[in-house]
Amino acid sequence: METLEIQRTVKDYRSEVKPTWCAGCGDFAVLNALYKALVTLNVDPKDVVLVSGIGCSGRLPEFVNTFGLHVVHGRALPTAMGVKTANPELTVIAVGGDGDGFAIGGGHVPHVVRRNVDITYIVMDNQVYGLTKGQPSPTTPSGMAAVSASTSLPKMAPWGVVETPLNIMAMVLTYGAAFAARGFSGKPNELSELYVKALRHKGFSFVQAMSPCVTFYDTYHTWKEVVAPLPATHDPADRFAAIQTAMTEDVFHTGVFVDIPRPTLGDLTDAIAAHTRAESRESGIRAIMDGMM
Amino acid sequence: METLEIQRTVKDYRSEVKPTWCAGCGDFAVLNALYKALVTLNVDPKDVVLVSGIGCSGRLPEFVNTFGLHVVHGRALPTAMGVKTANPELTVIAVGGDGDGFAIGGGHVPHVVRRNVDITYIVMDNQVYGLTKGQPSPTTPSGMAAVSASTSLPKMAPWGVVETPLNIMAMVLTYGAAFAARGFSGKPNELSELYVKALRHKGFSFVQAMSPCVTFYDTYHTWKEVVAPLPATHDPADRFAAIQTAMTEDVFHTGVFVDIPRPTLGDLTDAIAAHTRAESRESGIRAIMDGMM
Amino acid sequence: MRQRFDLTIRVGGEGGEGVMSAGELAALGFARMGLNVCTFRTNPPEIRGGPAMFQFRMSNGPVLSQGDQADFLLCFNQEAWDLQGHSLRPGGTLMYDPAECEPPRLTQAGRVIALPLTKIAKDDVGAVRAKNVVAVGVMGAFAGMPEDAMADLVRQKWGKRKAEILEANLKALALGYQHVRENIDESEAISMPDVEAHEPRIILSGNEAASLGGVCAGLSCFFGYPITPASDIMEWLAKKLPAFGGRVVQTEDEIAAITACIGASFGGAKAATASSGPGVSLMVEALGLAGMLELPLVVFDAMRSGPSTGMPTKTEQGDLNLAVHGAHGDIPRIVLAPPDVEGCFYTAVDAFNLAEKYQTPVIYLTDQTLAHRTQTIRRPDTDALAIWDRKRPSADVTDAHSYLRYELSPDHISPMAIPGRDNLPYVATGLEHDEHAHIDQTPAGHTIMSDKRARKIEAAALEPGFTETYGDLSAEIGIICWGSPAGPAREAVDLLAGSGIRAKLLLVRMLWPVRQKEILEFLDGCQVAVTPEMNHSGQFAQLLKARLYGLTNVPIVQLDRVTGLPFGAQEIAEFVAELPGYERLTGRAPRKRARRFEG
Amino acid sequence: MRQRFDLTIRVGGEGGEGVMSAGELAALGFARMGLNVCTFRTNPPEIRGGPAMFQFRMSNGPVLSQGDQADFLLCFNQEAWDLQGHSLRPGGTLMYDPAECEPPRLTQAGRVIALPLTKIAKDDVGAVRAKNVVAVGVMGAFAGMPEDAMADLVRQKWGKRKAEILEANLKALALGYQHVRENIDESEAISMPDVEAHEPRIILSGNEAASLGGVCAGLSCFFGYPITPASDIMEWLAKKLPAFGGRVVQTEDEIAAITACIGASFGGAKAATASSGPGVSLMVEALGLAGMLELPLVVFDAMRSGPSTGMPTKTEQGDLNLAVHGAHGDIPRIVLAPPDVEGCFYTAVDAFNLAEKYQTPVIYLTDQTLAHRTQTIRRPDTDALAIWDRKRPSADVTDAHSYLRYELSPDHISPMAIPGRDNLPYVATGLEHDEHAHIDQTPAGHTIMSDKRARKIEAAALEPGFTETYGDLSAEIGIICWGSPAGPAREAVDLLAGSGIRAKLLLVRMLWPVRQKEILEFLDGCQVAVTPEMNHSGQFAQLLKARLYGLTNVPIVQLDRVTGLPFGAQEIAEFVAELPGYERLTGRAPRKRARRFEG
Ligand SMILES: Cc1ncc(C[n+]2csc(CCOP(=O)(O)OP(=O)(O)O)c2C)c(N)n1
Ligand SMILES: Cc1ncc(C[n+]2csc(CCOP(=O)(O)OP(=O)(O)O)c2C)c(N)n1
Ligand code: SF4
Ligand code: SF4
Ligand SMILES: [Mg+2]
Ligand SMILES: [Mg+2]
Repeated sequence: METLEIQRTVKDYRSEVKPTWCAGCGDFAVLNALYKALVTLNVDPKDVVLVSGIGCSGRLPEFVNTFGLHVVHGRALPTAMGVKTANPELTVIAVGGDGDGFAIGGGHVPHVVRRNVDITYIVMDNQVYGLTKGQPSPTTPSGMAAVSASTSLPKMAPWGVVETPLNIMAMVLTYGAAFAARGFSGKPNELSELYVKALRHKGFSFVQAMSPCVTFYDTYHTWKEVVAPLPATHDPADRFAAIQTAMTEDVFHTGVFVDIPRPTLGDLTDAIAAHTRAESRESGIRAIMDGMM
Repeated sequence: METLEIQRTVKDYRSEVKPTWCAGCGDFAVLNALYKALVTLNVDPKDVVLVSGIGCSGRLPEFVNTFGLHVVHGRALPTAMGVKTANPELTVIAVGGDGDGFAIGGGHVPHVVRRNVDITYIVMDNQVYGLTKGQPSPTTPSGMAAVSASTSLPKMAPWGVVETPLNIMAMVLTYGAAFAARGFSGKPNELSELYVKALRHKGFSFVQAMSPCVTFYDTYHTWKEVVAPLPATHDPADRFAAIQTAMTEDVFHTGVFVDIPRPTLGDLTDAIAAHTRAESRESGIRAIMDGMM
Repeated sequence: MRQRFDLTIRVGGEGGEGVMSAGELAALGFARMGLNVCTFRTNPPEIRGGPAMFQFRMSNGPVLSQGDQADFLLCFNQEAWDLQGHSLRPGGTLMYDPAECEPPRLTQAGRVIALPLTKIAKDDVGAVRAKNVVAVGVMGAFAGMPEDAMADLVRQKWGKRKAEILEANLKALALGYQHVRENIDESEAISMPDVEAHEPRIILSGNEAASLGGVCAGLSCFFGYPITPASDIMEWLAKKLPAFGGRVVQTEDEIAAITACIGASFGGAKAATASSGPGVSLMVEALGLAGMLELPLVVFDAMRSGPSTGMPTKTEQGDLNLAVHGAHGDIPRIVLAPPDVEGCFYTAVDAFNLAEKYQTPVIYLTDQTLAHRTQTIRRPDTDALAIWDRKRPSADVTDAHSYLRYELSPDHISPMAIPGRDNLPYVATGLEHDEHAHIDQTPAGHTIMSDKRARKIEAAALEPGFTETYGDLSAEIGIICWGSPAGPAREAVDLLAGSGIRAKLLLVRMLWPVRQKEILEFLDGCQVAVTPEMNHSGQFAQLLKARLYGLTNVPIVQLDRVTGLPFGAQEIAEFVAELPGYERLTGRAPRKRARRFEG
Repeated sequence: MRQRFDLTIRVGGEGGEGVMSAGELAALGFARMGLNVCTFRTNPPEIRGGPAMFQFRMSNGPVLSQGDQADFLLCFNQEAWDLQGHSLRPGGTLMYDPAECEPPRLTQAGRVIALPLTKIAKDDVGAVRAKNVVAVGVMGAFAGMPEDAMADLVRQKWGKRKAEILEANLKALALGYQHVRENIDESEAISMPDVEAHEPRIILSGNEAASLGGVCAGLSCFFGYPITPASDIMEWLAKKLPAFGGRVVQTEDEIAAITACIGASFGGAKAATASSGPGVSLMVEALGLAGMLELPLVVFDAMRSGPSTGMPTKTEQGDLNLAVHGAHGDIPRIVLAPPDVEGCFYTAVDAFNLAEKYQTPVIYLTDQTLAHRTQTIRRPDTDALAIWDRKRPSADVTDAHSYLRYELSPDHISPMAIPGRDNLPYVATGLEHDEHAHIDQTPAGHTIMSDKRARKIEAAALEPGFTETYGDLSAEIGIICWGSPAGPAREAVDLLAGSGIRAKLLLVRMLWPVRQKEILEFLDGCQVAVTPEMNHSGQFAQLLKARLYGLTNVPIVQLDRVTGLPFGAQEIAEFVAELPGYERLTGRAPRKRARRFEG
């Protein structure tokens, strides 16, 4: 992943396109942290593919000078798996919103996790549907808590959100994610460091980036109050403790929840390929047809 | 749900259609346990709707003399939610396979759970795709363990299953299921009792019915060895202990993992309706149009 | 005869500057004065910022389209002038804010007025954000709208917010009026027409009209997933439906939405969902199921520019193929499309009625222009609406064994038992089935049931009231259209008549099944038919050609267009007037024209 | 001239009794002898049990269809006779197992032979399950197939299983031969033709041919979700692709499968998925994305009876509308359909080639009959295949700023950079974009790019080799068909010629874009054209009518049929011979016939 010849700078990763997000949107910090992480890794832009679905967050790849693939709503993960399958040498990063990832796209998460596809998945969690102007998302707090702090949420939930929110960190941990971490737009340096760790991790890595939507559900100030690093005693090799923390925390813990490497989909299929490889295309095809006579 | 006038028997719930399953299929026991549970509840067949997707398991509603809705693959849960929304008085039971529920349908589970829709969901888990003749499912054990015990699995996974299976009990618990239990076709009485509990529970209830596919992945004998009741000390009010058990067990525990009631979607929307109800349809429509002038 | 008053005002600015709310407010004011109003907006793809445009047209006569050119153009900033300048009619009035915009040179404007909106808002109101309300004041004053009435509107809109905000906006409004009084010659103001007593009217958007139509038709279960430009249907219903005992659930995706509708319909409710192209694409597997199960349900599709994510805030009529042909196998369905906001209401009622009568999914194709256009319409007499309900088993069927859910009846419609209500349990299945709903995989079974489903839908083509003609019916030039192009097409017929070209219009509200009979009647005597559509391949024209092959030879000339903007009347009229090969009819030589793009 | 030998054998029994494997084994044996073989099967919807049928036809000439009627019918049980009895040609040979079946009375059979399969298997082999292999022995003996050769096949099939199983099956085979030798008059046996030296051939199923075609064309990433009758494509590839460095992933659903293909194609691989109607319905949103991104990929659709779950084990051609029109907006795509097993191979190669050349999704419509039919075909000369790859940026484009991913070139095809290989990063987006791939939501931008995408696909209609004619080209009766009806249609032309009716055939392998030019040429001189299709609405006929409107007036008569079974040659010939209104051409008065269902 790293080349030693030149040291790239943020300029090398910033595209010409000016972000279209609202001023103050948490996604700016997510983006800047990503530039920084890419600088740290010094990866060649031509070897990186950023994949996203639809949402404010989904616009991110446009702002980065790497290859990008901006697909339909909710399908960033299987698309990213496809890219990685085609070329395992690439650094593949999927990004998207809480709705994109855990509403319409929620069916893909467990499967990309259990296959341990070697990609990094950054969810920009603002607990709201930003792009469609502020409906509740799978992570919006229930009752009136969020609704009364928002101008848009009352449209869909005039009497409060009746659904219980999903705990996406606990879910991803239960699915068996090999690496999972949480950061916050308000702490961009830590976020960037988490990206670096996630990208260096071989296998599926998940980063929940708490990234407020200042326009429809501005949580900057409330979240600043409730963000705290994982306790120093937390052991990222202990999945079970991580789940417990995720399910019982009354603050948003940031840091690495788990880091438990296991063989990736690529490792396992490579092993199969090594075992069965034909001498040449031609001989392989000939052998198949010989078997059909 | 219960009417006192007459006591129905299994005959009242058995339809004319003879099950088309292979002889020895675990699904027979699932079906018989369901007949029995319905007898216990003595619910009027006209007030029950069984909803299923596609799979061997999905054929179940045909064999039951209640209303039934056999929809497309993976959509039993949102369909069942629709039925319940239309008429909250109905007893709505969704049934289906591990593939139907946790592969193609996996995106719906967390959301029907977090809404706490008052339906019962029975998953007939045979750890394989039965109807399509034996490919690996989301719950098939990885490596060669399952593959070498099956004639069909080697077709898709000649060198072993490379994916890690999902722990669907732990997942449903993490989503926040108000009620979750596990039974086994080999223990039909317990299974039936679990159904009764699930059906009596107000809110979303989940029953994982371990139900072997004798044709493509015959696990009857191996599972018989590894089934054990939940320890008597297990407290169904302790979600967290339940997750721990589900994630660490080396046997299949049967019994009630959690039973933690909370308000249902119906309760909450009824409350809203009570609060906002128009005097009459006509007056309601008039009021709306008056506001548009 | 009272004099025809017809005025179009366009406002351009930056998204987030309040262009839209200024426009809406002024439009509402004019509507309250008794004028007919029709609005038109283009949103930037960005959430905040990006070029936004709001236009409203008002008249004491009917208003059928957004208006081809603006009589007044108000530019909040330079970009607005650059993008919108073209839309000002020669001789029209241009206003611009000198703080944000260079004094435009080389303009077709009849007069140019510098309007110091920013300055007034900043210096006199003390809040630059209020400049849109200053603009409302200016428009009100210009149009001779009583200041009191306008102030009432401001109070209504901001009355529930903080007192300072309301105060600031009232002040801004007053300053707008004052500016006109002090700086602009009275003779230059617009003289508003006398408006005669009129039928009771309401003003609402296309999406509101569709939702209201649903409520009136008995919609009780709605499931949806947000998407532009359909989300406001769900949001509107989320507020209104509970009052009627109805329920709205925001689902995790569109597949959940439509399968929940299937469940709800099976459960006896009138169910609907709303989406746009991407979501409707996801629904087609389940749509096929609904067709197979013969379940009533309504899918509102507020079409936006495709393919794929395309141009989410722009209009298009590109989902017709999907609506008619999406999903595997031959599936019964009905596809309707409203032509204007009033049509949005009545077509919604029709959609639920037909869904119930024919026990079939109905797809309702509206488009972004209609969805977000506000328009004044006659207040519907909702008591007079006919509301239909599905056929149920007759009371003498009490034995589940003799109950035939999919009975082969003369009209191909079968009685549907409802769980909880009818003691006739049956299992509905997407597998091929017989009259009892039992699985039947035989050649005869599948053939008979396929026939049943297809014939049922053919009968819907004979339902009255789904086509309308306009213009001189002996004309040899026909225009056939559907959806929002209907308004401009009708105005185009008038424009053509004005220049001596005889043309007639057929407006079709039911697209599938194809209204073969009425279309053939209309084409009878035509030398040529033109089909204006906002898609790239002429999706409706292609359907027509398939269904008319061998039955007529009238040339069908497609006017396909995918600019993301609604048609203008002028544009359609010009296309017709310059049709190559029809000089005998048009009296004009066709001009070769480069494509023009205006936005 | 060597004598034409053409024999059809049908075997009916209970699913799980080994009907299919008996049939497959016998068919393979005959193929090895040098005969051309074509098989046909119907599976019960149940996993185990239910009525199963296997038929194989063999000839020393070409075999174009499954055969209309059976010369030999072998019934394992009573139900088989009840269901399959009709298929025996008058005078044919009926065999039945007296242990399971009443001696049939009132039969059209020329001779009836009681065959104690159960008895032999039970008493002499000691395993009732082996009765299917006894049957294979009987068939081999009847047909004069050397016993050794047959025993080799048995060894190949069961050699890897337990020794007892192999032994039992060899014994069963021998007993089958013995039974014929001892009980059946030699003169009654079939005399096999001399088979001349022939080109090298292979025997394989349609799905195998499609998969092999993919491998030859360079397919390297496959993603799929199981579904009947497509699953075996994925299963075959799961075994074979790793040897070529390719990868197969079974995804969680079809949406994941196709979006993974999109990712893989963007990443530079040739990617494909395979499904059937329900799965393809779920894919259309992403298919639109692939069209918008201009990415090559192939979707194999093995069609089964719809709509909805329909009849999963039966055949139909009901997904054409979906393939051509599914998804919102106007989307570029190419739709191909193979006519037979050989065509399955070459059409797969074409599919990948066209996908690459036109940078577009290609949908490959096969159907259940073709998918699971095994047929002998000439062994493809894979070295001679032309394999195409997508257009890439020319070497002199080194600056990402000047690289135009969606360059407006004369052939509307643009250079595609590949991550990791080309230092030309760009962002592909489903939003409308400009040549640079930057988001562009302007009227001009959307129009220009919509044109580009549409014109690119129009050009594909001129690719050579996608239509084929047969019969007397001066005939005034035309038959136009696609997919598996091609075989019986071609035989129908011969049958018609035999009864003095001149007809010609146009076989179309590319369904979209419509091959307007060739079709018009074919229709030139026709008085009528018949379109046999296995769907209910004549989906291809409707496409033709839409595209031919105004260009020709030849009546197009639809022969639409949804029995779930393939067409027979006789059936098509009769339909044509009895066309009402064309007595001058057919010399026959049309008969009014009730629909018949056989199966
Ligand atoms: C199939 C489909 N359904 C719905 C939409 C509309 N849509 C676009 S983004 C979005 C959700 C945005 O929320 P999130 O994923 O949380 O992203 P955010 O904007 O908050 O970053 C929705 C519903 C769509 N584009 N496609
Ligand atoms: C959209 C769609 N994709 C695929 C299929 C094919 N299919 C039918 S059942 C099934 C899986 C069956 O496995 P499971 O859900 O575990 O049920 P089981 O048969 O094991 O009871 C599949 C893939 C389908 N019917 N529809
Ligand atoms: S709407 Fe919210 S999430 Fe979207 S750009 Fe604005 S602040 Fe960010
Ligand atoms: S295939 Fe397996 S799951 Fe299906 S009916 Fe047979 S035993 Fe049961
Ligand atoms: Mg969000
Ligand atoms: Mg299963």
